[in-house]
Amino acid sequence: MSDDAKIYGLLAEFAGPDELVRGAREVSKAGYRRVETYTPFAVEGISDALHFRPFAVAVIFLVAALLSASAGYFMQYYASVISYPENIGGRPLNSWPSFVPITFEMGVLGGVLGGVLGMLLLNRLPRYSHPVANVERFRAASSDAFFLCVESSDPRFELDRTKAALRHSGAIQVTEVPLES
Amino acid sequence: MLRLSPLSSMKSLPLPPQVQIDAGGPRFWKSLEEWSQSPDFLPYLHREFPEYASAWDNGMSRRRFLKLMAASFALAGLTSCSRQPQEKIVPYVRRPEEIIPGKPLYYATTFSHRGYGKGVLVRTEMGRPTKIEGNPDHPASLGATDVFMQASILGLYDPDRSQTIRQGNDISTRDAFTQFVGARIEAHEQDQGAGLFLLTGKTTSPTLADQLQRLHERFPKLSWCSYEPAAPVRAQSILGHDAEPVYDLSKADIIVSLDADFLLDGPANLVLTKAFSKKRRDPAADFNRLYVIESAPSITGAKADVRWRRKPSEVITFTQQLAAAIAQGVAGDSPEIRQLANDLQQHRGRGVIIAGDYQPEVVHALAFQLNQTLGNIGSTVTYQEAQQTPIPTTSLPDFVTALKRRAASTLLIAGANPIYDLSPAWGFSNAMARVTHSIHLGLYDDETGSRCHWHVPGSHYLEAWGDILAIDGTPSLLQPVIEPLYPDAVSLVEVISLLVDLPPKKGYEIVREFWQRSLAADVPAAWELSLNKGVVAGLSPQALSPTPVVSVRDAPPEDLPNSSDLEILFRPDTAVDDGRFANNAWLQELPRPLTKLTWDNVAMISLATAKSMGVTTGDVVRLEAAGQSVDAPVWIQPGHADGCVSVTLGYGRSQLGEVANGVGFNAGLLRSSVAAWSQALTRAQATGARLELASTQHHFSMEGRDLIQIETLADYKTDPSQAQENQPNPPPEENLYPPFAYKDYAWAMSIDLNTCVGCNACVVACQSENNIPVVGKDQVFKGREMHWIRIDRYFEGEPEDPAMHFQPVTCMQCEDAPCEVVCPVGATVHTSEGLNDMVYNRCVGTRYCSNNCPYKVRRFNFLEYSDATHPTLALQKNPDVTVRSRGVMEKCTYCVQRIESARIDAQKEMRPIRDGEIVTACQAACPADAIVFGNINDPASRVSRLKALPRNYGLLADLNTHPRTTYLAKVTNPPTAI
Amino acid sequence: MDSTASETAPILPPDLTDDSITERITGIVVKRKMGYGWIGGFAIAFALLMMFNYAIAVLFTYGVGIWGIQVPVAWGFAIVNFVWWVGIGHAGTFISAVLYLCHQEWRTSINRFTESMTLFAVACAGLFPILHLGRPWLFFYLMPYPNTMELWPQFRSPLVWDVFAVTTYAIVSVIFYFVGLLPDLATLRDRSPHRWQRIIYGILALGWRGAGRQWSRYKMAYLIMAGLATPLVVSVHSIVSLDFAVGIVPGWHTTIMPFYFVAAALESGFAMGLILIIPVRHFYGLKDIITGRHLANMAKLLLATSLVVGHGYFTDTFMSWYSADPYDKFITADKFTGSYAFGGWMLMILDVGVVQLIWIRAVRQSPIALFFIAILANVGLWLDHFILVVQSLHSDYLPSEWRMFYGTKWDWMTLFGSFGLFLTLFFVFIRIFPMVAMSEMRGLVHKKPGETKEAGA
Amino acid sequence: MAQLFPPSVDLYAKIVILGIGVFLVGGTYSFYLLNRSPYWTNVGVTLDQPVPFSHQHHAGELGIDCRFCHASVATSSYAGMPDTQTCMTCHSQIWKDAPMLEPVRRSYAENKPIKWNRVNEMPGYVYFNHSIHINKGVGCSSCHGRVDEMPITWKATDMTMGWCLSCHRHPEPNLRPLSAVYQMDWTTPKDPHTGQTWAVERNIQKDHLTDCSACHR
Repeated sequence: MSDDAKIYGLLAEFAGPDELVRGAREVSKAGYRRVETYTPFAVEGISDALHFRPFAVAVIFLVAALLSASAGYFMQYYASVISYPENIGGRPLNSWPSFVPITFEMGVLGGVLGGVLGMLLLNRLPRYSHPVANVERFRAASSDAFFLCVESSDPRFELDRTKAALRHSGAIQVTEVPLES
Repeated sequence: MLRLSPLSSMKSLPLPPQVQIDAGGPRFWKSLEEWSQSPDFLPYLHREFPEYASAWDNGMSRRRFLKLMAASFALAGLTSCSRQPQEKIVPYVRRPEEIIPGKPLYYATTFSHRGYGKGVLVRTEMGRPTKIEGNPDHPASLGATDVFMQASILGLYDPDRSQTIRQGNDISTRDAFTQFVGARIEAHEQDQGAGLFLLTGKTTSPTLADQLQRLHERFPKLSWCSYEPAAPVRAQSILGHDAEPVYDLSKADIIVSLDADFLLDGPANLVLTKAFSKKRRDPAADFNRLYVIESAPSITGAKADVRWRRKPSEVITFTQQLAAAIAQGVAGDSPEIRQLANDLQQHRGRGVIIAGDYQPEVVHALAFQLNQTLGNIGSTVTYQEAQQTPIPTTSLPDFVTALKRRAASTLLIAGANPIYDLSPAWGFSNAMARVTHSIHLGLYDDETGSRCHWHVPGSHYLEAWGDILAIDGTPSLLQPVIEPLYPDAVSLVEVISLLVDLPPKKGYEIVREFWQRSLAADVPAAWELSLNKGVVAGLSPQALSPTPVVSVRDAPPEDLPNSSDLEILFRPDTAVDDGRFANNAWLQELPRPLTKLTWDNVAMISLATAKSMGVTTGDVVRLEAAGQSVDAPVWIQPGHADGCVSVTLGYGRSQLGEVANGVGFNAGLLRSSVAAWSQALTRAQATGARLELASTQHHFSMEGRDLIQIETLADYKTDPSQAQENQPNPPPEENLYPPFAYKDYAWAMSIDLNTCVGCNACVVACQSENNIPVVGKDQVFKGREMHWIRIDRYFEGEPEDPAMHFQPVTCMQCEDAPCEVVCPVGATVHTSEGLNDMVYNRCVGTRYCSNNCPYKVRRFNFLEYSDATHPTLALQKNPDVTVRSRGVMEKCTYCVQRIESARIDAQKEMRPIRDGEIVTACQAACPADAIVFGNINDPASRVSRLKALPRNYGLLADLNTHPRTTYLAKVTNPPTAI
Repeated sequence: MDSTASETAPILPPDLTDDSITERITGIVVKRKMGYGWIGGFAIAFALLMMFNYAIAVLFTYGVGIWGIQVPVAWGFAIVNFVWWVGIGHAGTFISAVLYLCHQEWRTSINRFTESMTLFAVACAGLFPILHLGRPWLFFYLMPYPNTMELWPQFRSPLVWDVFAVTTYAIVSVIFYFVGLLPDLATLRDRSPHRWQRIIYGILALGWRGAGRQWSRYKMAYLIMAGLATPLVVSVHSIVSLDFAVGIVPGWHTTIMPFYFVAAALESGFAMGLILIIPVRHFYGLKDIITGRHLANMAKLLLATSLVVGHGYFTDTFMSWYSADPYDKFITADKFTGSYAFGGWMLMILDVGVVQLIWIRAVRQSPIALFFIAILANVGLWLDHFILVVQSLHSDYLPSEWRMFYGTKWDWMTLFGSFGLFLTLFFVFIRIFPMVAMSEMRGLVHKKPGETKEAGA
Repeated sequence: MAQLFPPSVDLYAKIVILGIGVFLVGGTYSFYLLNRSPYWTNVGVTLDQPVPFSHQHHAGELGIDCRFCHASVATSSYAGMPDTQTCMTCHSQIWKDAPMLEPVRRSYAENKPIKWNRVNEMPGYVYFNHSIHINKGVGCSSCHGRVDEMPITWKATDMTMGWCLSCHRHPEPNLRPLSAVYQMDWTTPKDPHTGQTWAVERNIQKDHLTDCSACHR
């Protein structure tokens, strides 16, 4: 429909986290896929309701950690065996026990840096402006309001039917999200 | 084996009751104060270490510190990211023939001290003298040096040297002075020199003697007095002639020292040390035995196999008893005398009795008699006629009375400092005040100089022409190795020349002309040779005239103080001598051999005496003697004789220089005469004040650790390797790491604890070779002295009368060095030849290496210690060694600069480095040849052979550091009876 | 005392709602006026900080010689302070990471405190290794970077390990802190009254909107970070302890070091946590959010760690006797009988003895008592490091080189000055960031009473 | 009302973040380059000298041997800067009154040295010895470049520690027949073995060359 294009989606507010989870389940049962919830804290069950698993983050952490750990060891090996081999107190050039601590630290550092950056990127952060914020009431989403938004780009999205579906799923209030404020 | 570990010796101690009460289990004694826990000592328990109050502030307010600050401001904010400033190259206009830029040159000249000469070789770098070495061709040096010779190089550059001629309070000129002297000559032509007074130190210069004779011919009535504040006593009045003993210790199996510190003091110390140590090098071969009877502990006493402490008067009675025992063969009731007499009787002709230079005449006479009756004269000792003075001299007292009689109109003082040396009782200053024209010639415008109408800067011996005799009479030349730093500076011969020559001559002409007359036929050649060798060629030392046997009258009734009295004895200081070196910072900061004290002189007493006086180390006491009194800090010294106080001369300077002024007290004030070396002490009472004393070693005992391995000769003969077997914790055999291969060379060092006499020569030699800074009393007090080689001193046995041991400790150059592993920037790493390199320019100063060094030989520049404020001092620096800046760690490098230059020479000739080609600074200086350096990859090298000896052991080898420097165990030779 | 003061108080007041939390916590930051108490406290802290700067200026001008260090005691206050501050920096991450993994919900009220404490403590700690250098302007020689000298750090040295460990710890702590802060920043963005506040917080919040998918990735990341931070906490102080354990100095060269260093670190951390939280909850009326139960739990952890430390002392002493190593035996005997005996005994009394009072319920429930016990414990732990560093060094192998160490006034100024830095940062923190992790609190609020686990140590 | 940030902000945000990234990487790299640039190392930088002395003319065109002026190069650590007398040996005969040489004549007359600006500069803690390099067959041009082509002398190599090490680790390629040491246009032979054989027969201690104390004392 033509008028659907003008709005970003429908923002439904729910009374509390449990209502939200229930609502989310129903909405996705109804076959909506481009659905997102907005909550002041991590509400348990949402990701199940939205059929979402954050594996990617875990993988990024692992890979980053392993890479930077091995880089850490190689750095030490290169410095003390290849670049400038020196007799230090009669120790072997590749005194690997001495190289363990730094290898470990590098692993942790790389893992955390990579993982967190990955998490932010996957979350498309930083993103300072977002259509849902065009709804004045949305400001409460960061303190005590629980929202669910069905985006207009969803194939099944039809303004009135979706509105009805949302109300039916327990939303206490449904507002249209304009694209431009 | 009888060897006492401190622990077991403590068990054997009669401990004071307080100690026994709280003594749970075995007790170490940490320091004397702790050991003697009587109520009046308890407050001072912590005094083993410096006090807190003084350590609170960093002493920035103190004088020397300010100097450092000024320098460090210059470096503040230095970063490594700055580009280098544009440098200039300044080539010669006309390059002198002999100088190749970058290559050092060596010149032979002679260091003169108390009127006698010791030959030296001076290294000059593009015209500036930087290092003193001994002259092997000179009979009084034999290639070795003592602390004074080493430190004299710093004296040359001393910024406090006087630089211009002064008349009254105005700067004057050479011409003005010459005219003035001319006028004086005319005046004295009339009175034939009756009003001409000449006061000098002792001198044996042939040229000067010749000049004096000519002077005497010109002014027959002139009076000349020459004195030394530290002149040896001779038995002239008793023996009827001035007999100069010359000892040959290479023949002596039994050596008896009657309070003679012959290893450290006197014009023959180097010769005697060499001979003495030669007979202690190989326990398997002949091995001498040393008896020492002394009041204040000396290094000679420390080397003694049998040491008896006696106060001065008792030394005399002891000698008398011994003489009696030997003469009448009646063994007295004292076991010591009997024991010693036997030993001497058994070694007739192979023993020697050495009377201390500072003993009264009677002791010398008796020593002469003993040597005579024991048939030692001619073998171990010869008496030679002492140098006859060229012209009649006036004794000091007569001289002073003459001055007082207003007879003087002209007084020339050179090389003497009566105002400082003599106590006010002499009234020398008012005598001087009456003189109409007084002239002072000296390196410094000192206490005496400032009272003279004229002061003429004297030239340093490295700047002047001259000549001098060695103790055995061998003449040698002084040649300048640098143009006088200050053009006004003149030498004594040049000043005398003003009086006797018309026109006056330069030093070179004077000396050259004298030898022109006295040298062998081919003068130019002989002259060249003499300059080159440092010893006047073609002259054999004058034959010793064996003196006729003289019977000694029974010792005259000496007015000995009765035994209960407190006595005081004076000695020249082991570092600043009679005060002439008081402004030499190296010597001021040189830890004294037995006290490890720096920057001060003290009133040294025994523990018992301290208890009876109710004082402890650091308490200031007022000493009164000969109508004078001085305030002196007490120092309790193990092994000091009871009932006497020993003080050293040379301190309490008021007008010498920045370094010397206000340091210590002037003990000379208490002397009744310049020949008085011991006398009764009127009173000594605590003032209640305290003085912080900066000692570099606070701990006395070895804590039962196996640091110095000691065994008796008897034990050694039964089982040479006993010392190692008795180690409490032997070194582990296995090593976790695969050994590194040292292909070409493996540098190593061996230090023989048996021959080392602890004379400190190595310490100063190292300091001058390696640009080691002086840090000042406050910093030493905080424990920041910088010496790369230190001589550890330990006491073993009873605190009252312990055995004393020396152990020179340098960087051990460990093969598995703990310091290297912990350095985060690789500023200290191992070389392919086993050196433990210290890379100053990489060091960031974490000081971790120092913590991890079990030998604590690393030194840190806590502040900007290298003196940037005095330009002349920069001239002394060795250009082959980096001058370390603030915040950098440093340590002994085995004189790597010498290794590298030797390597480069060898490599140019495409040959390996020869054994003995590299001589480290400490090794070169050592008069006992206790230090040997070389390549242990070469089994034939000297060091390899020494390390193969059974006595060889590594310090703290149980830590598996594999030190490259190892020690040869100490072997003592006590008589079986004791 | 009211119910919240007892150690059995619920970890949350029953009447708490999303809105009330948000209102109270954000209120402190964005609405509350600066009180005189805050200004006074800040002034004192800032004065100390200025003294710190002065001492450092003098230090850089003259060199480390202004301190009391010498040979053999070449390490002094700088290292002691470093070790002590790093230790304090440990409790924060421990509470947020380890307790998080253990689902100790009571941590939620205090983890923001302790995390910020961590950051500031590490900031202080990080300064000292550089101040301690003889040539601080060359500190970068310890970092690996390609240079024209073709030289690298010497990676066998524990000091280089320190550089990596402490840097990693600092960076990870900051990230951990920021990630935890992200949702609360969003809250501040939306709740601040003034536009400029909203813009500033808005920029920091990176546009966080609490979308479901964001939340689940966020939780995953937070969980893994906690998992990584836990071994990190242990490793960091273990590595610091290796500075000593790797050395051959008798008294340092023992395998117990990492174990008891970590324990000591946590003890000092929990102690410092109490020192900070007790006054703050009082002055900002958070007694119902940070209840007596939280304090009691902290206290119990303090007690537990102090016992571990005590065990460390015992083992250390026992081993030195058992090893029969003469040098180690001597240094241990000297610790209790020698020149430093006072410190040797005092540190045990303070960081183990006094802490045992926590066994008493009354003490556990009295914030005042806990406050002072915590202070004494921290003094004791500083002494502990002092004795470890100084007393071990002052008489090691060669008696000829034994010496006493005395701190100069500059030593003390750098020590107390570092408090200035720490407190200044902390005063600023309570004004600009929420003291309690609001988003997590909300999570707790909505837990069914049954779900809330029994917290306790 | 409008939300806090308009959509454009996101663009700016991305630009800023990118900018920070570029600054960090680029800044580091440019510092890396700076340290190796002539600005830092003075390679190829000419300094104005009291006398515009031309090695090109003297060493190149006239073919005067290096040792004529740098006399101690084979015997001492210091190559030796010619004293004024050396200059005057020739210039008292030729170019007697060339205004260019006025400083030289003045120096000779007034006995005041000529103050040259140092071109090849070593830090004080580096102990470089010319003689050993000459005697082991390291040619002048290996470090100083083709001075015979320099009208005004400049620094030919950066003389960083890394540069020193490159040769101290593998001296072979920089060795020559001892006869060719002073030869400017010498080129290393293709065959690597020649260098190795020289290294062996001149008994060069390769292990020692990378010891710290070989250069720092």
